[in-house]
Amino acid sequence: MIYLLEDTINGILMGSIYGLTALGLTVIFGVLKVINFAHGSLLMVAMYVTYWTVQMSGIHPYLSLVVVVPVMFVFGYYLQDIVIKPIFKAEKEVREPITVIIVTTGVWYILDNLTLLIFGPQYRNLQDNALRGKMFVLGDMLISVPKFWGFVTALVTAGLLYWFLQRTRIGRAIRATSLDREASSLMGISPYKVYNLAFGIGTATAGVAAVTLIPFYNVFPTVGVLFDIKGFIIVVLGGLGSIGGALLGGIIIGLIESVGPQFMAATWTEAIVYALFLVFLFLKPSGLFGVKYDW
Amino acid sequence: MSFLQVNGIDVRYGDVQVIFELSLRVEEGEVVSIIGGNGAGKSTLLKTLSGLLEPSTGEILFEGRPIHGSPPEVIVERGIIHVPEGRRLFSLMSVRDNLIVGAYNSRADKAREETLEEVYRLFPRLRERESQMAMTLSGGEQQMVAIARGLMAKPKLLMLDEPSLGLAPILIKMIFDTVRTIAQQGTTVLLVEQDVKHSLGLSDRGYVLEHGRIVLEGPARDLLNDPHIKTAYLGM
Amino acid sequence: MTRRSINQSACLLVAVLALGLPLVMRSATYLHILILLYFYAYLTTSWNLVGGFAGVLPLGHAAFVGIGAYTSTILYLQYGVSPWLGMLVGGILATLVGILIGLPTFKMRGAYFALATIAFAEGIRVMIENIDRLGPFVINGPRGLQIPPLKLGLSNFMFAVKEPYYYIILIMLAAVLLLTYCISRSKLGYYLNAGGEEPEAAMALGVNVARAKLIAMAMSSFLTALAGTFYAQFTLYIHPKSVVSLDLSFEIAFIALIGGRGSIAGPVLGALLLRPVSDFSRIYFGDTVPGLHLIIFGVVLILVMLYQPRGLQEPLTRLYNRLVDRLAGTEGGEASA
Amino acid sequence: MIVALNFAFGHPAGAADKVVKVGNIIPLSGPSASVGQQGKNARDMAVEEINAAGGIESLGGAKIEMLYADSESKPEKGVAEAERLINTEKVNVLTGCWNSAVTYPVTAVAERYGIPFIVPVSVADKITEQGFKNVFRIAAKDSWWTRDQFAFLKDMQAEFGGDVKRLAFVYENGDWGKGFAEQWKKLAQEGGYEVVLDEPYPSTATDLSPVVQKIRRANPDVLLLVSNAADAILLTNTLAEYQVNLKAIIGSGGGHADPSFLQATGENSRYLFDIVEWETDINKPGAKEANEKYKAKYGQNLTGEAVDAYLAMYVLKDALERAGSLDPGKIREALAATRLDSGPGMIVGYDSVEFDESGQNKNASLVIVQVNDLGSGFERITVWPKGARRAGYTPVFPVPQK
Amino acid sequence: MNILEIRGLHKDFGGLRALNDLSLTIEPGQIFGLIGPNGAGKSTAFNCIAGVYAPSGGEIYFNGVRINGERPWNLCKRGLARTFQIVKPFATKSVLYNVMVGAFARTNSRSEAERKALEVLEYLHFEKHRNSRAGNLTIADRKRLEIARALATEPQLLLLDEVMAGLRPSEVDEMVGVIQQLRGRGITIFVIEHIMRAIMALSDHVVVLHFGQKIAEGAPHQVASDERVIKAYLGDEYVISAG
Ligand SMILES: Nc1ncnc2c1ncn2[C@@H]1O[C@H](COP(=O)(O)OP(=O)(O)OP(=O)(O)O)[C@@H](O)[C@H]1O
Ligand SMILES: Nc1ncnc2c1ncn2[C@@H]1O[C@H](COP(=O)(O)OP(=O)(O)OP(=O)(O)O)[C@@H](O)[C@H]1O
Ligand SMILES: [Mg+2]
Ligand SMILES: [Mg+2]
Repeated sequence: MIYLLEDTINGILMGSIYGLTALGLTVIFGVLKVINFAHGSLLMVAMYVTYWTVQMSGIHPYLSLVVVVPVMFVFGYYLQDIVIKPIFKAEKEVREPITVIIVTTGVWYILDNLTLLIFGPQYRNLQDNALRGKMFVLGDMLISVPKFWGFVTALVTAGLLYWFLQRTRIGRAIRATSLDREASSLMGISPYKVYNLAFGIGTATAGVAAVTLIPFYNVFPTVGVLFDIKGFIIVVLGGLGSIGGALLGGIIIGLIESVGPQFMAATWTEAIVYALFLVFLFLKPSGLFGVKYDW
Repeated sequence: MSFLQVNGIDVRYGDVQVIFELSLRVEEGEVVSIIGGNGAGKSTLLKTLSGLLEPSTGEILFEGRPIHGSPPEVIVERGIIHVPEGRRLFSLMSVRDNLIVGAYNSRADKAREETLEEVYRLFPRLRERESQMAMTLSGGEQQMVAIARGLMAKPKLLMLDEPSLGLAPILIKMIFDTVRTIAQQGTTVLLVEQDVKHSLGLSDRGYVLEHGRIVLEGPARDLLNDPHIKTAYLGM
Repeated sequence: MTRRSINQSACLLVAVLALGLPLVMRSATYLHILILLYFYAYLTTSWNLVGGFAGVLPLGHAAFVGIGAYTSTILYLQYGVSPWLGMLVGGILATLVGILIGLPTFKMRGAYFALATIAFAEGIRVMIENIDRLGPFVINGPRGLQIPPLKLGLSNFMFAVKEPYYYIILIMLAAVLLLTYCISRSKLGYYLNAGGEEPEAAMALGVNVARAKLIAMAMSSFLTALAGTFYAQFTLYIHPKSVVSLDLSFEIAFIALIGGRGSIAGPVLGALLLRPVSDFSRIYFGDTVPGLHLIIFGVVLILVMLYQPRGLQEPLTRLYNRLVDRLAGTEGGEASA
Repeated sequence: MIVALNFAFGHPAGAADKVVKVGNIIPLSGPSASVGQQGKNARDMAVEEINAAGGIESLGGAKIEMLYADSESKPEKGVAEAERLINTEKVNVLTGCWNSAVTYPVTAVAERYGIPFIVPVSVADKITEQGFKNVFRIAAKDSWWTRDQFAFLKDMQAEFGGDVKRLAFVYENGDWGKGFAEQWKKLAQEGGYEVVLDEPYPSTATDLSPVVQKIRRANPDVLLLVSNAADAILLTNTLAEYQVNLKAIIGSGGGHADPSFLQATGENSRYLFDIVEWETDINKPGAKEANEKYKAKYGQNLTGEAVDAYLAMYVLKDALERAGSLDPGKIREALAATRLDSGPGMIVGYDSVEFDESGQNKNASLVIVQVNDLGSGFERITVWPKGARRAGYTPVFPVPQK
Repeated sequence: MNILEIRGLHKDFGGLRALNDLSLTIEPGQIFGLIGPNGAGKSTAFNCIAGVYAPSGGEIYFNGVRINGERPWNLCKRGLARTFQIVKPFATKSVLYNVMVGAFARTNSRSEAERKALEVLEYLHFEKHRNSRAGNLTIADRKRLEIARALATEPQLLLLDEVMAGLRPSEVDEMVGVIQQLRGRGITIFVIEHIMRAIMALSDHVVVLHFGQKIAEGAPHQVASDERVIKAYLGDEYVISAG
């Protein structure tokens, strides 16, 4: 019983971090209507940025948010501006330009391999950071401190993002653009700037996710791929474009991964995740929080 | 120099030219109608004025300064607001949010709350529906939101593309009454309509567009009595 | 010369070139590269039946390659069934799976469908990796299956040299291209296009959209599985990470999009560009600067999409038509097919 | 178009009587890029040395020319590259491929063309058990690795006491891990151990705490691991976080031997045992120098994988000298008759390289190291076999409880 | 026998009752008009008949056969065709291609389908557009395309949802002529329209919907002078100008 509780807690904590890694994916899909296949690679880049920031300055990992978030925002902003925008310009009428999938995959290959070129294939992590290896001891239960802070960060980030999109002027402009690109430009909104912005925000949330991961995780050039497929499943489970859905989807996956192995081999939980994903899709094709007509 | 001055523009979609050497002008405070059969290029003209399309030749001056080649958002800042054909509401946003987005440009944003009050006074129905999702409104209500959203932008020049399309007769009348009210409050209006009787009825001047060219222009009253208009557009 | 005869002679020319190539080009390396090029063109053409005509984006076709490869290989290794027969069995099995997966997923649109197919294929990969035996069948989990190259010959689908493989895949490719051409001009082709673009309108016009898509999916998965057997016999080793990999699924879709999806020539054009880029950049840079060839591949993907979002097929078709016009000495005429 | 390509890319295979072309297929990008790079570095160092020392004398001082190809850890890429290296580049010898899944199909290609194929490391037993004539493996095969792990366990109990009964097997769910686990199960039964956990996990896992929880709750005495680098690091750190008390953790090389492993785990890897082919502190003439040279060149210590690659080049040189010909058949014959017991390559723990019928290096042996900090940071200290143990070091076994 | 008979049709969307106890009968060869304010439920009625929505209650008979819940493509095969108020062309394809999709409902042969499609286009004076990309047509032309596609399926009953919106009066008159000709060919027509000019000229019988309920029914002029219809739909001004 206590085991189950312990695993459940770990599943929720880790799952919310998964949700956080997928948050950017869902935001970008919500606005641009495209799946950003480079999201994992952006997470990887963010992890390198975090790693080097903390490594060189020796600050508390979470303080690096001050650097990582703006850096990643700018990176995402210009990535969209330079590489993806031309496609939207070329395919004005298409609502979900599939070609973007290819372009983002191209970006994925380039980023991963550039990183390999620059930093080599080594695995790195921050040995002496304030959170490494810390555990809350609750009776017989052990709960990871860095994961707990990741959980808190995920909730706060999702909350801020939701507030931003629902309540602010720019947030409304972003939502409007996501619904009708042309009409929003007639409101004086520059859709391409909004896309840049949304991409920047999505990338910045990958930055936040990187900061939560760094205290207990490794960095290496192909680390993004590990989170990529997971991210896809999470956003579909939760409903593409839904912020709460991403968190919930992440937590579901986290729970399966954490509780599942107590009943079967860990490798089978992967299969369970896929099976559950398909079952979910059949039952509710628009995801838990997805809006049916917003395809 | 007119308020809006269009000098000899050509507009094309890829290889297909749709507007040929078109010139027109709109004076401040006027209501000008553009009439023409379907496919004549009316919507294309409005899209060009609002920056969604770019003329291949010719120039468009607003308050004496060129706007052709500027993107829509810049033109909106200048004060030209286009209410497009087919309403184009933000379907999954509330009526209120639709209206607020209408006031996105910096001039309008400052006076957002007051404008919202004014618009609600003009369309009391919308205040009742303020938190309803735009896509669940009926056609007439959607058209109201579209016009109201245009007003939220504090237009100097309001361009309406077929506001009566697909509306019940009783609503058509209501929409034109509203346009009249807007014009009386001093907003310049450029109106594209199939319903010639109504639109010319409230306009000062009109242009007739056929196959991408202006074939007739003049005071609205004269046009209403023109024999060509009578047969082709009024069905008499 | 009439347009028709020009087209016919162009086809003939291509056919002669393709058939005669191995006689001129004796290098096994290039033959190998070419065989894989045809293999990908074949896969992509099969994919195109769903991904192109039906207007959805399946990203999990490697699952069918895997089903084909594993079925015929297991049957051959354990029961001595000729791979040719195994190929058919694999095809049928894949068809069933294709229909099974198509039934629910075709209700989805856009990104959901794409991601659902990814999950489905990954699910199959995880299964294969985790299962050592399934009932009487030895799958060998993550270790893959090796076919000992002992009994060479046509009936065993195994040859010491590459030429037979070349001609087999060439014939398969030609057949699937012809099939696609016929379908694109048939009622089914029209129904698929219509259903892909505006399902509601299509239904009102008498199109049973789901059924049309299912038929396409059945054909596509069947044809794809055949290529799986070909691959197994060609490399004599299959492994879940090579025949059911996401990379393979992606590459198929990329070739289609780069070439121009929904068109008949698109998959071949896409393979003609992407395969050499991938192979030669790896050959020339893979050893000196690790990862550079993948960077090059990524850059090519991006550039093609930026400059030809509808794929290479569009400008090339235009060019070809102009050429034909020039030769035929007429102007204008019909355009799109 | 193909003709044009042929013209542009096809190097005319000139009469290369002055060079020996060696094709090397290794993972230079993708998830195993780290090991691939080590293999490349070590090969390059050996070949530089050989060429600088006058090349292959019996071939009139012919130089060795290295051709590398990236497999990206993908079987189909490996096969395509093998085809190219053999047919177009006309290599005389092939080496590679580290990933067993790539090595398998490539052995078939080499066999088909009769090109000698030296496999420095790829541990799956099966590679040399296909009845092929052209495959020569330098490293030990997995049944030897596991055998030695169990022998080590027994010796340690004999030497230091500490009653080991309960074993846990945790391994990556691939070719490699499964191969080891199968052998372990047999050995555990023979040795009368109780297996309390037999857990494969996906190498791509992003959270290994569920697996660690399982280990913790199974409460084994000794944990045996097969891991790639990312998961080895993650597992080691997570085991420490959850304060799992074990008498010993024994790795199987690979991820645990990765040069970044010690840096990325630090204190958490203290007392970890790992089985490897070679260690820097080995008591063999030339080993220290070779390592220093390597470290100066590439900034890392030599690893078992790297040394096998390094040795492979000297095995090749030796065979070439004896073959005195570039004919693959002759080279194969020479390789089969190898009895290399001296020279710069022989920095390994055993006395000579000799291949058995199947092409397996029969003398390949393994050592077991323990990670500890003796004052100059964490390092890997050879502890087994006892004869090879670093002078003055007493292994910590069983590991003190936390 | 009636070609279409609806008895007590209901349709609910969540809490919203879009159709409330609607009954009507259409005889073969009739042109039957359906009018009502925006949001009255007219398109919903069409969608129920054409099998897009399953009715929440009531019965629909087509040629005496109950067709509740029958799928759209089967209804099409039975001879029921419809157009969409919000047009849905196959935008990337040519006009001819669009119409051929409809024609395939009655044939498996491509040449036969092409022949029939061209015939329909000619009939609608639309053949000059046959190679245009459907996505580039103006709204009015797209509505014409909707009719062409529907006609190509050789229907007995044709449901037209606001096909004249956006046409100028002379074009409306032209379209009225076309529709009358269709009736001449034996096709029964059920039409939704806001343009009273067309409704008055075309319909034999008109039903007026308001909030999903039938508020009036009868001959066009009879309906147009109905107090409730004027109040809910036409507005006071209409009476004057219609006079
Ligand atoms: N996106 C487009 N691409 C190509 N041609 C177009 C496009 N949009 C419109 N056209 C063509 O341009 C011409 C003018 O269209 P426009 O929409 O401006 O007409 P309109 O006068 O507004 O007609 P309507 O009354 O039907 O709205 C038409 O012939 C139409 O086919
Ligand atoms: N799919 C749906 N989900 C929810 N509500 C719907 C749906 N379809 C229609 N409605 C609602 O049902 C009511 C009737 O809509 P309908 O489209 O039938 O009106 P209509 O009479 O055709 O109006 P118009 O003349 O504007 O086309 C409206 O209030 C509409 O918002
Ligand atoms: Mg228009
Ligand atoms: Mg309607």
